[in-house]
Amino acid sequence: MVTYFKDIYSGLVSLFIGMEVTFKEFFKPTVTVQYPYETLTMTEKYRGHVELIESDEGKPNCVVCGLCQRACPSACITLAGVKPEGEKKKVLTKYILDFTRCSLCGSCVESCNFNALEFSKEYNLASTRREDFIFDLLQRLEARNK
Amino acid sequence: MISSTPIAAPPALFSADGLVGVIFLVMIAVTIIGGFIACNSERLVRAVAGLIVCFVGVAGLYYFLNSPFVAMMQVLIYVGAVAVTISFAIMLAAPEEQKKIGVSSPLIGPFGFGTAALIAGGFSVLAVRTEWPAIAKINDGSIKKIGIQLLTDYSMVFELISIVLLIAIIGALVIARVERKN
Amino acid sequence: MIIEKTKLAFQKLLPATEPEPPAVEDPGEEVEEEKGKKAKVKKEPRQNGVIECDYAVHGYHLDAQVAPEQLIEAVTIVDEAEFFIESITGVDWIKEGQIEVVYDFSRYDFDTCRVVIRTRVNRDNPVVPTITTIYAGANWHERETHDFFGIKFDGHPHLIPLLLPEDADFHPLLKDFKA
Amino acid sequence: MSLTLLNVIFAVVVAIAFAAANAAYLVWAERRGAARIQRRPGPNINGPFGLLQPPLDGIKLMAKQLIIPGGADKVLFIGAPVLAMYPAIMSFVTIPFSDSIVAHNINVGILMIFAFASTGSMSLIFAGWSSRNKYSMMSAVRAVSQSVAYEIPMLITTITVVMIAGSMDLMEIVHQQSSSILHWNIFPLLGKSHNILMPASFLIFFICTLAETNRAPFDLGEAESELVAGFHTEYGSMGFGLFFMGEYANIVIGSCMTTILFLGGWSCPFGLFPGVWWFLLKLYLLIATFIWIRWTFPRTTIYGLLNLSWKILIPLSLVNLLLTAGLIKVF
Amino acid sequence: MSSPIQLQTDETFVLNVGPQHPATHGVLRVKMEMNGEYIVNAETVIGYIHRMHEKMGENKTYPQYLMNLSRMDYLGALGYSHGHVLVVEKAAGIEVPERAEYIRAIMVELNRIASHLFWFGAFVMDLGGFSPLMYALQDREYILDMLEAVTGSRLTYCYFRFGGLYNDIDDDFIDAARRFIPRMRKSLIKYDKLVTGNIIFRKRLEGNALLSKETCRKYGASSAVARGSGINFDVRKNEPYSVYPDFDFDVPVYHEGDSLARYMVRMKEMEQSLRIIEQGLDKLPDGPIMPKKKPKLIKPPAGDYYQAVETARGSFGVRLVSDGTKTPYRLKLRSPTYSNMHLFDESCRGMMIMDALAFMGSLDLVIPEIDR
Amino acid sequence: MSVLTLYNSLNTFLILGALLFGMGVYGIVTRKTFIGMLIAAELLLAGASVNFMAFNRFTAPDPVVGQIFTLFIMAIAAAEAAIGLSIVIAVYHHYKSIDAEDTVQLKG
Repeated sequence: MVTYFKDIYSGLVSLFIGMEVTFKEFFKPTVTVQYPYETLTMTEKYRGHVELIESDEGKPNCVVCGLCQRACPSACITLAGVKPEGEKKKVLTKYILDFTRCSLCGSCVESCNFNALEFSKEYNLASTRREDFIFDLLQRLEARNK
Repeated sequence: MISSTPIAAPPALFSADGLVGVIFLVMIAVTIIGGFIACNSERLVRAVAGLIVCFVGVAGLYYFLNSPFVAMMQVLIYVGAVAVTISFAIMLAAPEEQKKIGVSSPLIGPFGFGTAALIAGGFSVLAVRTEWPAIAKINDGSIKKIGIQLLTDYSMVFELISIVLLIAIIGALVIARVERKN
Repeated sequence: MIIEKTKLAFQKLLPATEPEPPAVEDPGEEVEEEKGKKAKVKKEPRQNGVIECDYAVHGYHLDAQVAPEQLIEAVTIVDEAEFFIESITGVDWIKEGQIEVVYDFSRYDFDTCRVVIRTRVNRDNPVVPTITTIYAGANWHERETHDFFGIKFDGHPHLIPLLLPEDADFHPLLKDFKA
Repeated sequence: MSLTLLNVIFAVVVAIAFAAANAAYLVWAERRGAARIQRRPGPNINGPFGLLQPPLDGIKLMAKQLIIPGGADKVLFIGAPVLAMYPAIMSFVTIPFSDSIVAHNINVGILMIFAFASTGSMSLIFAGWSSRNKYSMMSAVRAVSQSVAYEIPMLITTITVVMIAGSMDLMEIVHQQSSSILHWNIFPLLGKSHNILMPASFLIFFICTLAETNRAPFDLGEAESELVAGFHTEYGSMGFGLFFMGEYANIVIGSCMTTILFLGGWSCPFGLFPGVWWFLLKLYLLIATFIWIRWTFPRTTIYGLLNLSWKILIPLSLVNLLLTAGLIKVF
Repeated sequence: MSSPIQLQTDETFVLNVGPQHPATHGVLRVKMEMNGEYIVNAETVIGYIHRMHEKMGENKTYPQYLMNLSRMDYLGALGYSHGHVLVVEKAAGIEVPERAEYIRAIMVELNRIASHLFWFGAFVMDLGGFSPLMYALQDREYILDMLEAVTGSRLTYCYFRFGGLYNDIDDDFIDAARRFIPRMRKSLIKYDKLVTGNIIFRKRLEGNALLSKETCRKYGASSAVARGSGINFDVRKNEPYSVYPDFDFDVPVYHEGDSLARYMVRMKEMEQSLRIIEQGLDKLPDGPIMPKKKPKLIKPPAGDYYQAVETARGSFGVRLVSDGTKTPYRLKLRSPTYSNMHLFDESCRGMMIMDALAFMGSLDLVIPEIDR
Repeated sequence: MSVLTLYNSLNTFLILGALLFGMGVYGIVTRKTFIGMLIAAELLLAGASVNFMAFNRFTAPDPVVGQIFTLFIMAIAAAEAAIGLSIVIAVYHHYKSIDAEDTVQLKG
C-alpha cells in the first residue's frame, strides 16, 4: 500500500520535473534559421560541386590531364582539350560535370595536381529538370568572370 | 419549461411558439427515421447509427416532456454507453461482409411487418380512443424531487438498479472472458 | 585459451589433414612467409584443415576449411564454445570453378577468438547444408548469400530473395554477372 | 420555453462560430507553443506572428477533395466527422461564460455536458469502422476503451464537486466559489469546500480530461508512430478538418469544465471586476497547460493507460468520493 | 527463426508496417500477423533500398570505393569508413601517423554521439514525445557544424583516407570540441530529467522486449542490443584497434535485457564517448596526417583480411578478399543492424504492436545500413 | 389543434411510443443476428419509456414516478446490452457466427 502511493507520488514528481525542463526551454531564444529568408554562409572547407580555378590571365588552370576523370567513382566528369600549335600545354575546351550523378566525394579535387579545381560553396541547388544539373564548368567560369 | 396550459389559438409558424412546434416535429422525424434505420439497414454499424439518431430524438421528446434530467440520462446511457457497447461488440464479433441472404423464410418480412403494424396500430387506436383524465400534480417533478423519492419511497428501485448493474457487469465479464493463449 | 581449445576440436573433426605440414604453423614465421604462401595457395587448392592465423595480419585467429558435409559438425563446435555468428558470405572463385562459403564467428568474451569456417562447393551446383538449426540468426545471412551467389542452403526454411527483388533470378556477386 | 429555445438556436450558431474560431486559433497556438518549447519560431510567415495561418489552412483544407476509400461505408464515413463536432457545439450551449453570457442554463448542466461528451467516442468508432483500414479500426477500438475507462473516474470526481455544491447547475457552482480565490473548489479548507482532498479531485479530473479529449500523453487513438494517424488515417480535406476542430473544441469544453468546477469560473481571484475575461484567462491558461503537457511527455501504452484508470484513478476517486461525503456529513 | 507468414486464420489479420510507415524511419517493411493488438508472427522484409555496395566494391578501385562506405549509414558514417580504411591499411601494410589515428578516434566518437543523439530523439519520437528530438537535434547540429568545418560535409563525410586523413583539424575545431564537452554533459542531464526519469517513459520500456544472452548470441547481436542484455562486448575493448587502447573509458553494460537497458546503454555510451574525446584532445600529438611513404596505387597482397570496428550501431566488419589487383576481389560488409534487426521477427511475437514498435526503436535501425 | 402544438398532446407521444414499439417488434422478428435483435429490443424499451414519460407528464399526479421508472428501464437496458453482447461475443468465439440460426445447437 505504501509503495502504491509512493509510486504515484514519484511518478507525479517525475512528470513535473519534465514539465519544468520544457518550461525553461520555452523562454530560450530560437535556434533555427528561417531558410528561404535567412541563409548561412558555408564553411571554408565545404565541399560543393567542383568549379574550375582560373589563372591570373583568366584562363583555367586545367591542363586536360584527365586525372579527375579517372578518379571519379561515378564517372560524372567529361573533359576535352586541344593542343594548339606551338604551345606546350593543352587547352581545355570542354569540361562537363554531370551533377546528377556526382556524390560530392571530392576525389577529383584531391587528384588534381595543377590546382585547377575547387569546391563551390553553392548548396541550395534545386530544379525540376535534370538538364539543369549538367554543368558546363567552362561556361560557368566565364559567367563568373563577367 | 413547457407550460402545461394548452394554448388556445394555434401559433403562427414563424412565431417563437411556432418554432418550438417545428423543432418538436423535427424531433419526431429524427426519432422515426432513426428507428427505421435501426431496424432495417443491412449493416449492423448503420443500425447502431440509426439507433443513436433515434435515441437523440427520444431524448428530445423527453425534453419536451418536462424532464431534461431523463433526457440527458437517455443520451448519456444509451448513446454514450449502450450504443458504444453494441458497436464494440460488432467490431469484435461481426466479420465484415457477413451477409447470408435468403436463409430465412421469405415470409418473415411481411409477417414481421404485419405483426408490428398490428401492435403499433392497436396501441395507437387504443391511445386515441381512450379518454385520459388529467389529475392535478402534487409536485413539479424536478431533479431534486427525483433524488429524494429515489432514496426514500423508491429506494427499492434504486437498490435493484445497482444490483442489476453489478450482476450485469460481473456476468458480462464472466461470459465474455476468453483465456488468452500464450 | 579458447583458441587452443577450438583448434583442438577442429583438428579432431578434420583428422585426415592433420599430418600435413600447413595445418600446424608457427605464428612467428608466418608474417615473413605470407607472400610466398599466398602464391602457393593459388596454384594448388588448399586442403581441408585448420590453420592458426596471425591476428595482426588477417584479423582472425583460426581458419578452418571443411567439406560441406562436415559443416554442421564444425558449426556445432563453435556453437558449443559459445561463439556468436558474425556473418555468412560467399566468394566466387570462378577460375577454379568453385564457390567458397565463408562463415565468420566471434566471441563476446575478452578471450577473443575469431574463427572463419569455409567450405568450397562446385560452382555448377552449389549446395551446402543450412546452419539455421544451430544459429537462428543465420537465416538472413544465408538468404543473402543465396541472393548474391545462388548458393542453395539445404533445409533452409524460407529461402526467398531477401535483399533482391522478390522475383529476382540473378545472382549479382557471381563474377560472370554483368549488370 | 419559447424564448429559451430561440436562445438555444442563436447560441448554437454562436457556439459553432466560437468553436470554429477557437479550434482554428488553438491550432495556431499549439504550433507556436510547440515551436517555442522546441526553440523554433513556428508559423510566422502569413500575417503578423503567422496569425493568418489558420484561415489559410482552412481554405486549403476546404479546397481539397474528400477522397472516400473504396469499400468504405460512405454514409458513416462522411457522417463521422460531423458527429465529432456536434457534442462540443451542444455543450457550449449550456456553459456559462459569465453571469449573463450563457445560452441556456439548464439545471442539469453538468449532466448535459457529460452526456454529449460521451457521444464523442461514437464518431471515432464510426470513422474507424467506415474507413476500412486496419489502423483506423485498431485506433477506434483503443479510443473506445479509453473513453469508457476515463469517463468513470471523471464522473465520480465530478460528483464530489456536485456534493459540495449541492447542485448540478453550473451557474450555481460558480456562484458558490465567487467570493474570493480561497473559495475556489480547488483550494480546500475555506468556503463551502471543506474537502481537503479537492486538489486530488482536481488532478484526477484534469488527467481524465486529458484522456477524454485524446490528448497526449493519452493520444492512443491517433498514435502516429504505430497507427499512422489512427481513426482519421483515411480522411483528407474538411473531413480531417472537422476532426481536428472537434478535438480542439473538446479541449475547450474540457478546460471550461475544469474552470467552472474547480477554478471559480468567471470570478476574479481577488474579487475584482468579475467577468468573462477572467473565465477566458483561466480557460486559455488551462489550454496552454494542455499544449505544454503534450509537447513534454511521450505517449503511454494502451495497457498503461487502462491500468492508470482502473488501478489508480478509479480507486482513488472512489476513496475521494467516500471521504468527501464523510467530510460533508461531519462538518 | 522466422518462418513465412501463413495464411491468416479467422482470428488474425495481417498488418503491413511499412514500407512507408512513421515508425520505421525508412523503407523497412514488417509483415505482422496480428490478433487484435497482439503480434502472432512477424516477417521483416528488407531490401527496398538495396544498392549492391559489395558489387560496387568489386568494380571500383580502392580509393574510388572509399566514399561508398560513408553512404552506408547516413548517421554514423565515419565509423564505417574507419572499418574500411583500417582493413585496407592492414592489407596493404600502410602505416598511419599517430596524429591521424587520434583525430580519427575523436571524429568517430563525435560521430557516435551525433548518431546516438539522433537515435535518442527518434526513439522518443517513436514513443510519442516530440520535443526531445528537437533538443537532441540542437546538440547534434553542433557536432555536425564542427565536423562540417573540418570534413566539408555534414553527413557523408568521406574524411578518412588510406593512411591518414583528408584534412587536418585546426584550433577552431579543438576549441569547439572543448566547448562541446561541458555543453553535452549539461544536455545529458537535461535528457535525464526530461526523458529518462519520466514515469511514462520508464513504464513503457521496463520489461519491454526482454532479450536473453542466448538470443543475442544466436543472432550475432552487438552494440547496445547485446550490452543491454548483460553481454560485455565492445569491439573497442575486446579487439582494440586504432588508438583505443590508449583511452580510459568504460563499456556500459546493463543486465535487464529490456528496451530501457538498451536505452540506458546508449545514453551512458555518449558520456563515455565524451571522455574519449576529452582524452583524445589532451593527448593529441603533433605531426603529419598522412604517411610519408604511401603507395601510389593501392594493391594489397592476395589474401583474406578481416577488420571489425565498433560503430554507433555495433560491430561492423569488413572482409576483404584481395587478389593483388587494384580492385578488391570480394568485399563483404557485415552490418551490425542487419543482425540486430534479425532478432526482431522472433522476439516480437506475442507483444503488443505498441511495444513491438518501441522495441524496434530501441534497436537503432538505419535502413540503408541494413540493405547496403 | 395545430400541427405545431402537437407537443402538448398526450396522444402524440402515445402514438410515437407505439410506433417505436412496432419498429422494435418488426426488428426482432426480421433480424437474423443477435446484435440486430438487441438493437430492436432497445427500440422496444424506448417505446415503453416514451409511454411512461408521457403519462408521467400528462396524467400522473406525481411526476417523479414515471421518471424513476424510465431510469429503471434505462438501467435494465444497459444491463441487458452488457449481458447480451457478452453472450454474443462468447457465442461468436464458439460458433464463429452471430447468426441466430447458426447457433441452434445451443442447448441448456
